[in-house]
Amino acid sequence: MGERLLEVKDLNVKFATEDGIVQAVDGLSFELERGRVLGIVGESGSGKSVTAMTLMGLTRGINARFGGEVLYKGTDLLEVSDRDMQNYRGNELGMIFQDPMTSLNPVYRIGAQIAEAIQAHKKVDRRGARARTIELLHQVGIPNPESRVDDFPHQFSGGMRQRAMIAMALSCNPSVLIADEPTTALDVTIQAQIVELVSRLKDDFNSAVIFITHDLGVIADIADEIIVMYAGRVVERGSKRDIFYDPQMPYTWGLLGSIPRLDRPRPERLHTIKGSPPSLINAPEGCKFRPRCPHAFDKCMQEPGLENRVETPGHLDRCWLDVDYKREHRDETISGDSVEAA
Amino acid sequence: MVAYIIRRIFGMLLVLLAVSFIVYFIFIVIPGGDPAQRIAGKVATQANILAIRQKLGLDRSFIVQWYDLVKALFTAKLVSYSNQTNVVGQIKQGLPATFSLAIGAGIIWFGFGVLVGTISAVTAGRISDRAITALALIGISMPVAWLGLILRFFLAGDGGSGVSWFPDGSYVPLTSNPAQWFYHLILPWFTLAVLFIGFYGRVLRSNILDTINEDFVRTAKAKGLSTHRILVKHVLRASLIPIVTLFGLDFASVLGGGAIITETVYNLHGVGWYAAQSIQSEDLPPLMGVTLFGAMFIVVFSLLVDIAYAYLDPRIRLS
Amino acid sequence: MRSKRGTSVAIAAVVAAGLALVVSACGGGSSGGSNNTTSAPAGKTFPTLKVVWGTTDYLDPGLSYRLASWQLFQDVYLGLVVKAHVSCQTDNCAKIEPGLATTTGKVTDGGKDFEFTLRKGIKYSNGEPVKASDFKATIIRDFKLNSPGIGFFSNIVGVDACEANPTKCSDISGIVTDDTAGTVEIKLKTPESDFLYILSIPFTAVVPASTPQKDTENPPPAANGPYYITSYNPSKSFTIKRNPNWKKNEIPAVPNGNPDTIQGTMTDDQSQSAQLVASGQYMYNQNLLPVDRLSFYKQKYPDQIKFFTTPSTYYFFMNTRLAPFDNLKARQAVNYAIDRQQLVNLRGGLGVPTWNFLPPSYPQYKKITPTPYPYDLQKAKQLVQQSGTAGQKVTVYTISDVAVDLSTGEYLQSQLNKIGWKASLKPIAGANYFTIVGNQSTKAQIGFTDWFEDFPYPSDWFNVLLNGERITKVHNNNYGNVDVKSANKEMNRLASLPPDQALSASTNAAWAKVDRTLIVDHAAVAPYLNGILTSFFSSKMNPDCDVFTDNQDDLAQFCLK
Amino acid sequence: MQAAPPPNVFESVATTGQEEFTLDTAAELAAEEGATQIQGKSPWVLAGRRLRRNYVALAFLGVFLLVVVCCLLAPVYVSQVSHIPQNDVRTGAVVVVSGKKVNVISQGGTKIVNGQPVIKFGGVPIGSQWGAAGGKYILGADELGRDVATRLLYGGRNSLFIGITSAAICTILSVVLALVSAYFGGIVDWIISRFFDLIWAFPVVLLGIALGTALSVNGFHHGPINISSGSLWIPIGVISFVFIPYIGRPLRGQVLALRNREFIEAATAQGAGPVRIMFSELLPNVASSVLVLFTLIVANSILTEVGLSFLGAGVQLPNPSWGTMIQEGSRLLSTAPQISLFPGIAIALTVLSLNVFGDGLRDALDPRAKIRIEHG
Repeated sequence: MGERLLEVKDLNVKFATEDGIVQAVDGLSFELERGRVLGIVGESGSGKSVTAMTLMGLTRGINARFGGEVLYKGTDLLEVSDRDMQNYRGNELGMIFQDPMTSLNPVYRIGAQIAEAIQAHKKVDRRGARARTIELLHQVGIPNPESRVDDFPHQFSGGMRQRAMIAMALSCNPSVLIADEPTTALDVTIQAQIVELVSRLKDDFNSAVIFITHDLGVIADIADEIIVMYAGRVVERGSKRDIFYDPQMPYTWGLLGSIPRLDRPRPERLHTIKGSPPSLINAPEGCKFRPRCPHAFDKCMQEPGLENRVETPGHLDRCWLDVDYKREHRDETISGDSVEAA
Repeated sequence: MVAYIIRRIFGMLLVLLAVSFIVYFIFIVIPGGDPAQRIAGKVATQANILAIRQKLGLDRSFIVQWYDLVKALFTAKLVSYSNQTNVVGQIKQGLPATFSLAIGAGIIWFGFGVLVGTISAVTAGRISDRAITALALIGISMPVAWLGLILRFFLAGDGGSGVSWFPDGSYVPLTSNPAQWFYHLILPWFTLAVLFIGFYGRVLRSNILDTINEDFVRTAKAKGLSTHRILVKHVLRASLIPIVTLFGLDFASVLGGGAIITETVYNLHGVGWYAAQSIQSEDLPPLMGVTLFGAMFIVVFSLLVDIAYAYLDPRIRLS
Repeated sequence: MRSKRGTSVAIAAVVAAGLALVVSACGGGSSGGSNNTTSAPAGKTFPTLKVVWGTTDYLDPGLSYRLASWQLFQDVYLGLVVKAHVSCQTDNCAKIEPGLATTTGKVTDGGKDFEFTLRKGIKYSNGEPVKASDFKATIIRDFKLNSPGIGFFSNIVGVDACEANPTKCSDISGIVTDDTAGTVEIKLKTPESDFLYILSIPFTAVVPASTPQKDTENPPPAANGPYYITSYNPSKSFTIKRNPNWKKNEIPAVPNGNPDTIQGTMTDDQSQSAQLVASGQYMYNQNLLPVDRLSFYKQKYPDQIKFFTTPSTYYFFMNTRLAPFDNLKARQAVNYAIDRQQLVNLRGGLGVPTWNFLPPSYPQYKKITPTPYPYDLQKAKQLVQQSGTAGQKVTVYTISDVAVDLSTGEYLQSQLNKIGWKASLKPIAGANYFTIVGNQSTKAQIGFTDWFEDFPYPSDWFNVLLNGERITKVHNNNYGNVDVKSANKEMNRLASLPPDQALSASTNAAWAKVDRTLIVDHAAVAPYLNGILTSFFSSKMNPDCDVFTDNQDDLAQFCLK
Repeated sequence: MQAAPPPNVFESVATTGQEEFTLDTAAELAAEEGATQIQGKSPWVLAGRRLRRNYVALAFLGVFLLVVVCCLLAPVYVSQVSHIPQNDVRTGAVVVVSGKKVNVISQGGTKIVNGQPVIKFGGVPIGSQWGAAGGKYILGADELGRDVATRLLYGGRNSLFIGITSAAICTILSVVLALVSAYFGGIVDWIISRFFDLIWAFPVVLLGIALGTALSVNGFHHGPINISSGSLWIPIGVISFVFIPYIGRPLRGQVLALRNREFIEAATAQGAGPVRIMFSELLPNVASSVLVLFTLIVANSILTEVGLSFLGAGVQLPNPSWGTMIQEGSRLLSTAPQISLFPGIAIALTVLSLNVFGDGLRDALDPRAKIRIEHG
């Protein structure tokens, strides 16, 4: 177990909007040690991006309310003033964003934007920062970085831009790298390269990674531990092995069912979860997934707690169904609806 | 890039020729403005009116007259009908006043415009934003002529209000007395700049508010840059680009003697004032000269603005 | 000469005041130079006189027809005879005095032959001597320049060829000069009462024969007077210095002058020029004071402002060839419909109401009593009804860029509407106004006009403005096309008298009768006021030195406190 | 927001053994779900809702309408209150001000005392009476004794009429030009764009004055158009001509962007002619920009009319306009400031309310502020 970098205890985030109070994150807790990768999975609106942004202190505003603690190397980032937060951002916590096309300033050269980050935290002169930038670009696999460093963003392809973003995020070798759906906007072949790059750099920079995505397949091999979020809550948490081979939450089965698998017979149609994510303002009663859960029954009217209901201690879920019933019925969802028409 | 510029210059010459044609056409419409009669003076006989008309070449065809006029203008030999003074010479005499007014006012309205726009954007929604927006709107709604008169009445000379912090219009050459030059131009600068400060402020404010929501600003924050640095290096840089184009064109029109009313109200004997004079007496040559002078600035600056735009925003290729 | 006074602050005026230089003959002109002239006491010289001046058309004596230039020329360009530089506010207006010539001329052949002999040793500012042939060269130069003044030479023998083709003019047989003897002889076709005056205006001021025959302004031609113009920047500034070749008291009628140099800055903005003098930067303001600030300035600088009535008449012309003003009753109605005191108020009080056409300062002026057309709207309305022209359309012409003249036009239009006509206003830019109104094809019915004398003799008024035989198709000065046969005959008779009869008591009475008949019997025009000018001095100047000859101050005689 | 659906709705579908999941079942499914049907709100309705909430914009719209109504009621004001027609010169008139007889124009006078004129300064019009003179000269008199308040209202009629009409004509002209040039493209687009550049290259005020002065001498008599020299249509023609590029260029840009969108190709595929496409397809999409640009151009053309009249190239005297009144009053600023002050205030108020309302309209119609005003 590496040094404990980040400890989030019962984090919840509320936003006051015209239509009412939105409970974006409700009681999220997890720990992150150096060298480990934490995957956070969930549909859009599940609060995963809000979590990432809150860690970086980017969701602060007059209409935001925060609860719980975010201990980073002992200090609670929620209490840190915005001015001091600037020393953490980029230096201690690096972040990559979803859409590389718009995340870089179009009128600045790539090298300048990366060097800017370096000079913001390190006492380095321009020439030193430029050398470091070229080295970083080389590390993230950008061909002949000496000349490409002076290109503008629109001269880079999508994948290359994401690599530049990664270089920027890691430029001050932060302890924690937060990747907010870094692959969603890229096509599949590039996605794999980016994931592989993140994992390799994690080891090179000896940092921890929080990898946020809505696609379980992306973090199948990189993540050590996975959290599944739904409607702002953690509905299942466990090691990669637990989630992939012993999922306890019908929602997780749905997610697993929607991944095209090579190691299984090709289903006629991938499983789709009916309906759409619930509103965070007047959320459904009891288990938030109840309206869309095929196995819902009357007990689901009260919200189940996040508890360890299976043999392996670290594996928690939030579902009343009997564990055996679950192990028996989950395959029809996970392996797709080839068996009978939906 | 060079090919582009050459093509644009060719376009410019075309526009200038067309402008000179239109000015000439407008003034053929005036009846009774026959300059020959006016020059002939009180006891002119029919004979010498014809002689003058010949001397000025007014009896030849429309096209030939226009061609002569434009050729004379470009060879700086064009002479005004009413008082035989050289048009290009008079325009040159007006340059110091017009340039001082334009450059001074330009600096003020660009500077304050950016300042006002940034403040009201950064403090969006709060009192300062509302106050600045209100002032900006009032600034835009002021008729320049009236504003000039009121300022001159309340603040200048012994306009009657007893208060005389500023001199009562007129231009003092920079070379002869820089302090007086500055002192005499404060009011005209302000009068001219008020309209633009308000306008630029509001355009910049809406640009900044758009840019602040862009993703790359969030990236900049995530990099741990200070808010000040983000505002200046990223937000302002991106949102100032449209302002540059606006400024280019407005500054060109004022430099070309466009601030006719300000120059007339404050009696700055600049190019604009000279234009107003020549229009009053329906004197075609000076008007042709001043209009082309103004149009030249506008077309040249619109080219400069396009080049600046391409330089500022690398995404734009000069086709 | 028409006036185009400096206008309001809002629209910088087109051109400065166009007042004529007055040359009046009081008493016999033939005797040798009488020496009761009171030029300014010597020993009052001072280095620089800084003046604020109205802009002008030209600074070439052969071309300019504006007061702003003529007021400078009086101390720079001298003719054979000159106007005495004496104050003439009472009735003995400025007299004709010998200038370059030794006398005011030997008049023979019944007033048709004038002979002058030049003074010896007079030099121009460029060193050339003044020769007799320079006079003839000057007149020919005027023709070559197409000068507005060539109309004055129409009575000289042998001038027809030049009038027909001015630019090709080479010789005038009526003028004979002899350089060795220094004599100039001028033969006239008919006797002319005002010819001596014509010889004293800038058009006939002698310039060197070598002066280029085109508009020479920077610098203007060499001068033979006490001063010469060293530089001129059109509509901006001018500098005048003492003429190095001027010998003291060489010409008694012309003062040697107090200031060594005269620095002039030119602007038409009345309030700005008043400002410059009030603040002491400049010492004399030639522009009018802004009308609305008059009481302010009078009360703040009581002893620095002087007012002078001028020989000028503001009147409305009425086109007697067009309805409704071909009808006498209609013209009388207009005279009743205008309140002359209100028209004076429009000018801030700078005017004296009048019902005569001739200005009061003339010996030929006799106030028409009882007042012919007292202000009476009811009577005016009756007359319009009786004239049978009620309801007709009438267009009032006025000058658009001189604020006071514009308001006067609006006043007349409103009054004509009140008494029964459908009046509309047609404002035209000052530069073109008199050309357009003077063109018969415009068919102008009624409109604003004013007249400042070229010289103080009734012929410059009646023969030019109200004589039926002088109506022309283009550039007509008789806007009303007034054509009263009896009056025409009388005017022509009185205008062609030899100089000695020109000012006799009987001639003066005859001119006064012409004035009366045209106004009372024919209501040919509707005169309403004589103009008043202001002279504003800075605190450093001593206003008592100011010599206001007929309608201008003599810069040479200014002096410090 | 979705109401919570009844439990086990999926089972009911699965068990009824229907073969195919077709569109009808989806609608039926939705109906059963009881989700409230989302009524389609047109952008205009949405804009209307946003505008209604913007009280400031509505308040200033009210101010503008108030000014327009007051100016339209000018004749009523004359008959009921001031009893002084707009061009009625009353230099000699006397008015009873709270009991005392007062000259409308202070009487001057000149006496000649031994050759020197002694002048009693006159010609100063009375200031604002605010009702002390019983409805007469509420805002004071001008140099010819005319009632400033009456002329302010009549002048307003002229200035507003010129401003609004010229803005309307200019908008119509430039919309047509923008549509034609963007739709047809090619040589048509080139010509119209060069036309825009040409007018754009002209110094606006100079062109306005030149045209205004040229036409004001004898009017415009060419072909069918026969405008007398004093009519308001000359400044209207001048101002609408001068502002065409201000609307034409941004609009052309927007229409170009829409030009090759799918729904246009679809319309052409259905055999729609160019006119139908331009006016029923393209125009509605830029209608919001047109409306916003219109309000801003009205404000600008009123200011330009004032400028032109100030320099004598707009409304011809004696008819009043806010511009001519400012110019007339400028000479008497120290003794009778009311002549220039009140028209100035009226203009500033009108143009301010137009600008604020235009702002509110733009925020309501186009919250993402797509329109860039290219040239101030």
